[in-house]
Amino acid sequence: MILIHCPYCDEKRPEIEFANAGQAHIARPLDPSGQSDAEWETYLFIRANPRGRHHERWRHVHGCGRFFNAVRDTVTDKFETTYKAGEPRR
Amino acid sequence: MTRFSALSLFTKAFGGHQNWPAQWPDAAPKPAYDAIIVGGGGHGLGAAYYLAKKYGINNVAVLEKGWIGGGNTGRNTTIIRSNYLYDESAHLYDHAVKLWDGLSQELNYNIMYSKRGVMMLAHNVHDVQSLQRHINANRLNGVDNEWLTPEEAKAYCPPLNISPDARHPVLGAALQRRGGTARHDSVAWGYARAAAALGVDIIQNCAVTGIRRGADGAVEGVETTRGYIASKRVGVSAAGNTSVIMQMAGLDFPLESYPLQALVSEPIKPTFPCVVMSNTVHAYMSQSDKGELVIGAGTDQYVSYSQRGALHIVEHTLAAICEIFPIYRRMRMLRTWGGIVDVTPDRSPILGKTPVQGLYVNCGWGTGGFKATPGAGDLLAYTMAKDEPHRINAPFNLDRFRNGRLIDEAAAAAVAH
Amino acid sequence: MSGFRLETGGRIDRGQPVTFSFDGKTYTGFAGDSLASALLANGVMLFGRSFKYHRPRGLVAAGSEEPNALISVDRGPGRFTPNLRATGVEIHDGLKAFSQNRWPSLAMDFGAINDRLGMFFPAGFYNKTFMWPRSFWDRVYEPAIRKMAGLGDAPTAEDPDVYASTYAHCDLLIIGAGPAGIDAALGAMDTNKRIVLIDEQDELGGGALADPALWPWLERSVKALANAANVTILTRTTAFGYYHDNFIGAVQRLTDQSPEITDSPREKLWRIRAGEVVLAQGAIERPLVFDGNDTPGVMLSSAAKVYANRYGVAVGKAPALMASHDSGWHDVFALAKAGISISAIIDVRDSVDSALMREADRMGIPVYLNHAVVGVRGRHGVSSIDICNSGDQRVHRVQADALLMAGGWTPSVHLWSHSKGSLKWRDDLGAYVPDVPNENVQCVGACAGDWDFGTGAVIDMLPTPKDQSRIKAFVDFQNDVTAKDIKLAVREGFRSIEHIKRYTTNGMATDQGKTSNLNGLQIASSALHKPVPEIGLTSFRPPYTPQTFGALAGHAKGALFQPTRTTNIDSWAQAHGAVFELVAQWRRARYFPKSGEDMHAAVNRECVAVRSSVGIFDASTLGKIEVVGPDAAEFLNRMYTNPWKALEPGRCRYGLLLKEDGFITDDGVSARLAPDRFHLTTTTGGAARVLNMMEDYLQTEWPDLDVWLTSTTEQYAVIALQGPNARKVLEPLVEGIDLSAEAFPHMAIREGRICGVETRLFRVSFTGELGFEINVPTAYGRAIWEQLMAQGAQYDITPYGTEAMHVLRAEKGFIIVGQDTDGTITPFDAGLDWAVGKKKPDFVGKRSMTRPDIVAPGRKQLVGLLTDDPNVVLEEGAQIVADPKQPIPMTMIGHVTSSYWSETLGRSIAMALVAGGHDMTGGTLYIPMPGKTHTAKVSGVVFYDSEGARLHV
Amino acid sequence: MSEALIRQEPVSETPFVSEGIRISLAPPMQRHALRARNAEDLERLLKVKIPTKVGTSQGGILCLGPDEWYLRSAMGKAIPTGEGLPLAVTDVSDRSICLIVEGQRASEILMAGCPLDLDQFAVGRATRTIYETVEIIVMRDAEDRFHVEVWRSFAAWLWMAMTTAARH
Repeated sequence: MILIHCPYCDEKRPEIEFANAGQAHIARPLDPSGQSDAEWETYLFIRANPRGRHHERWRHVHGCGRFFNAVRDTVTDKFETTYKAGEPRR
Repeated sequence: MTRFSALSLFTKAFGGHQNWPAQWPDAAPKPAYDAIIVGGGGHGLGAAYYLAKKYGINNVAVLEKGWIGGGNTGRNTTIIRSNYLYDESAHLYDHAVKLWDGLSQELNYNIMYSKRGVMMLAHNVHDVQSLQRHINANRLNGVDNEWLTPEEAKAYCPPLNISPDARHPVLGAALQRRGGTARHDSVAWGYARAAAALGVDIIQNCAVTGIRRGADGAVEGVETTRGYIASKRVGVSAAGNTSVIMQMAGLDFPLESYPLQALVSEPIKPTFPCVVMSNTVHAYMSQSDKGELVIGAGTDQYVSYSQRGALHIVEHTLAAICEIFPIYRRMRMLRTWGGIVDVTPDRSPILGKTPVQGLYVNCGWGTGGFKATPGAGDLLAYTMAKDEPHRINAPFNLDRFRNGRLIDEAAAAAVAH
Repeated sequence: MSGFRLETGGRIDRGQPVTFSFDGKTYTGFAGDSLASALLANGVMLFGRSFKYHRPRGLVAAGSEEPNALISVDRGPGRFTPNLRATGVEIHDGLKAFSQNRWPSLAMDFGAINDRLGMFFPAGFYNKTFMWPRSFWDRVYEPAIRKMAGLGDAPTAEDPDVYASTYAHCDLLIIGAGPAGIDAALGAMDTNKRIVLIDEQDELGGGALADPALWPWLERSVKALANAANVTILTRTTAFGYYHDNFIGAVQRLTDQSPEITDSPREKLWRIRAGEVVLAQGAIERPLVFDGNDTPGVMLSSAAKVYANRYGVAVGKAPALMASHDSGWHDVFALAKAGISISAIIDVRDSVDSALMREADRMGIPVYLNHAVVGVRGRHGVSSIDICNSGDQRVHRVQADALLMAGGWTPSVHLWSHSKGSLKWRDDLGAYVPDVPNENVQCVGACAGDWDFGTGAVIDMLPTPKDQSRIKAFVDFQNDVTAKDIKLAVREGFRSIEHIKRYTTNGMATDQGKTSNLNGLQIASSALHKPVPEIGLTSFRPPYTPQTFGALAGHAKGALFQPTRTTNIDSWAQAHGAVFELVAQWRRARYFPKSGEDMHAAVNRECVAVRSSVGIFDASTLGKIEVVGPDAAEFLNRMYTNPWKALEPGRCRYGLLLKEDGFITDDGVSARLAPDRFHLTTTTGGAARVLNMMEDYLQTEWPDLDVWLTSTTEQYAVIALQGPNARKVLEPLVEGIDLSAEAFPHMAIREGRICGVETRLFRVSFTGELGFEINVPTAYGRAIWEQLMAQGAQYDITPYGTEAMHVLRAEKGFIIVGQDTDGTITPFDAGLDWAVGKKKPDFVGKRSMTRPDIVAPGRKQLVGLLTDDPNVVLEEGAQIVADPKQPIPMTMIGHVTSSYWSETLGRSIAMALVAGGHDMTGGTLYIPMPGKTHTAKVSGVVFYDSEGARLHV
Repeated sequence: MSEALIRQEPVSETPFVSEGIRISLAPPMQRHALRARNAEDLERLLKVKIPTKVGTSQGGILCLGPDEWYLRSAMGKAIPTGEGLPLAVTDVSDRSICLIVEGQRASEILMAGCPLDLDQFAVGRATRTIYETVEIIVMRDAEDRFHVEVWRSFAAWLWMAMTTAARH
């Protein structure tokens, strides 16, 4: 059970308080109807799935309830950093 | 290839088993092949075998970054079944089940396919409806699957707890008698040996580091840790690592890779006659021929290539097993391990062509790839040989994520009201 | 020729005899004995039969690395435990232990025929045969293989014991309480750190327990630690797994050592988060590989020392030592001091430290350097050994009744490796030792390769003049893997150590290769002509030793397995004979049978009551979300398919929620309480998912909106009162709300009081009748329900369950998300076009509905089905075809989603998803079932009161 | 009339008492979920000081998240709804019950299923967390007393889980 630093609670908390919410920084297009099928597919389904440095979202669902972003190495499972939603990609 | 039989075992015994040849030669890469398979798991080795056996392409290399069968082939719970709901899935998995039958003889390698039956439990009214729908669809698709009452389920699998007071009582079960298990390592080794005998090079410790494409965009070959290897046909069958390989060709894929754990108990005398799965309780179990109870756990929730799962997943899995089979509470967990499963948005595989000419893919099998091994191998081989998908794998294309024609078995099991 | 109890010595309590049995025969030992030491003291050498060849086997070790001495313990009904190590079982009065994997008895085992035929069963033999005739695999070969395999018997009855679990936190966790671990604890004791010290044995000390010279130190140290407030000591506790971020799983054994059966937990799972971890797990001695090394009486020299010094048991009257390492010499010197006569020291090396030679000489022990054991005489025990001079190849016989092996040491790096710390190979030790840590952890003492046992030679197997293909020199004792199996694997092309492991099963037994992995590696290294580090190392994975399922499940047993959520009214339903069903985590009343009624009769009665008078239904499980803030309507407008901005306060609207992929995920009726306040409802199973989805959009995509979401599912008990008499029942109980049709129309909400309690009263209907849903604070749910029952008695008010609810809504063509939709259905497919705001530029899922396949013809669409035979109720999940005469596999064009007997209509009704179904009205479809194909006509989905006249009254 | 109606609670109103531990149902109280971007908006509405450090409590108000508070108050105290303001006040009085866990073994019993290090959880701290699979809010009321808020339908399970742990 990994420990995750919640940037809102500002402490490390156990994984079972959190829900992973998939890749980070995939913004919903402002005008979905203007998207081609391929663009929409990319938004919906295409994922980086990197081996290594990964931007992902977590929700501290059984804590402060906030969604936030993280950079984690998917080979070591170690977090590089976590930061609040809306902050620029790190 | 030395033919395996009781007789050969007998005669070689008198020579102290000194003159058994290598089951497959440890090949070094040649400069070029007619086809390359990236990934030496059961699927990839099977594809190489069928390319050589059925489609006449023998100048084939299988490139494996580690040791063959070392990925999900050697890390799964070996369940085989084909009682899927949608026609597309039922046809795909039943194609595999038909190939499983007789595979030992075809490969001259006992892969120990054991048709002991796979039973899926219903714990609530919604489960009953869902399994009935499966059974009805399977019947009209010619796939065996039958409904058992709780008492019939218990008769088929005596350790099952069918007390109505259980937290998740058993309301019935769907049984596919042709379902069962096979010996996972033997599948990889059997395909490797048979493929090698047909001229396929099995190249281990050879990681692909790049995909070279020509001016027209088509594949020309692959860069590896053992040098450049040319081929105009490259099939990628790399399970959890598919995204990484595809990015070498500039393709982003609708995949995410998660850790999946499994575990076995200490071996005991025969006690558990079939395979039992429960989606509601999240557990599945069988007993290996060695006597170990083989138990599948769930995936962890985050993308990871660490092959390392969390303790709480194991806790939940064993709590579930002990609820369904309370006689095993004193059994002991001997070994746990983790695999990396690649999961698509609709949890069905992608098997076919890619936007890059000459590049083919077989991925996205999630937690269920082992059962498809011969079928996936055959269909990848067909697709590579003909440069077009077989009608069975045609629906499992990449386009479905754009046009919306998803094949979502899990969604069909859906939510409760 | 066998072990015996020494006159003095050991840590056992000779004043406390203990009586126990093994295979039905009664023995006596002392408190403090393990089952292994007690049996050994009684002269028992034969402990079990091996896995494959059923060879007789005795003790190899004294600790948890023991590969051979696996036994079963029976503590009464449901308390049978197979595969325990005799070395780890503490004896107590009445202990009943049994040997395993033998028939009819341990001494005479028919399975031993496998040993005679062993030449036909090399590694991987099963891949090469049992293929003909083909049908024999399932019926003959496999059952036979399965019966031969396995070890102990399976338990057959439910375990009555309970298990406990807990989390724990500490600053310093020390795993292993030998001298190194104890020193680490003593060193940190005076800090303010919270320290946990755990050890798998029943007392602290580890290796010191076999070294009487250290006992005074040990006693002082243990006392000091026990008195330190900041130190928690856990004995009989195995740290079995090292997980991410210094999270360690450990299991503490609590009751098995006690003769009494109590209801206290048998074992306890500790889930420990540590700031820093010190691993002091010691090292395990390696056996030597030679012909006959599995004969009972051949064991590790360190184990013989443990038996002598800790338990006061001699492993033989005249044991000999076969060494490649100095440590064995020290061990037999200790045995000699304990009064055991050593028959010989044989060492494969041609020279050793002169101090060792002098000491052997002083003790009068014959020494054979540059010699190796090449044969062991005796089947169920050692009678003599043959040794061979490696120089002149001369063999001669040495009399000995036990043979001790000293093959060097393997640091226990298991947990270190679980934590993903790296390892480095040390040629001088012939072993891997910890290198770079991956967590805040350090290894100390022998598990770091730091020991004072002396030095040794690193060898793969002992030299022998015999034909190596003809001898049985075991590497993995339990799995019967011999050196030649490993060589065969290499010959057959298995070159990776992982392949060799899997092909031979070396290291895959219940001891997890603690004594076999390194020998296997050395042999593979020789066979492949490659240094060990180039072959690699199989990965270590939890658990360190096998752990009980029950312990890992912890408290999660029976009712504690998973919560069953119940409503405030559930106790009333229970008291009134309801039959329940489980929906998501909830328990819901399915129907309320009167005496003699089956489900069918009860549901018919309940339905008729609702249509003709009034019924009452517990709808509390519906999810509820309060959406509050100036942008509440804007937010809902973006989430749901329908328009929300124009909804007047006091009015309700049916909401349809899609996922971004365009498929229906949830629905529910929601009410606007105020311009900035909505009361949403969701499906029972969808409550948490919908809230999470809404939070996701709100926090991530639209953080600028001033709106907040609060789950109110459990704030309100919800009672649905449905039927033509609903208003009459309600009216006398309600204050402050005008219930008249004009003042309170269908799809409206009013706030007021019922029986004096605040209520949010919805006028809504999931039945098609005049209906109300009464929301009251949950604690009053049952009380209000009872008031309504009393008030409704004059109308014969009828409680109904989920089954009648399903029928009633189906008669009206209302869908149930998850039953009539399945995650692949769009609003258009479901015939809910009217619920999609055509003018809205965007909402969640809108864009996906224009994807090519979604607009293509032939999608499955929701229709009604009326069977030609009105008495036939189709099976839910039945498949539909256009042409019943086609061969299998048939082309299926749809399936039945909902199907019921409608007592109201006097016939069956069904809903179905059918390809192109919206254009098929009036057409005939076929439903092939076993034995009969049913026919049905396609209809609309509304079967009853299609004008809605009954609603608006 | 509501005085005449019986409130039905999901757990026993008789405390569980064992060595070093007492677990009891707190009397009914009002609970409100408070949400706002700015704590000042709530302070203006409620006329009380609002704690702003996540995980702390003050005057019966728990700061559960950066924009989320949990107000516990005596029955009958009027709480304004803040209609029209950029904030949200939602009555959740009956959503939860509160178990009072007190005694020397209080943190030990809670940590049987809660993965937080409650020995290091200062008096006055409060947070949402989890007990095995069930969400709870835990507040340290005193050195040896915790308040545990749990949704009603999970309360019976939590009661059983904690009393079982206490018996062990």
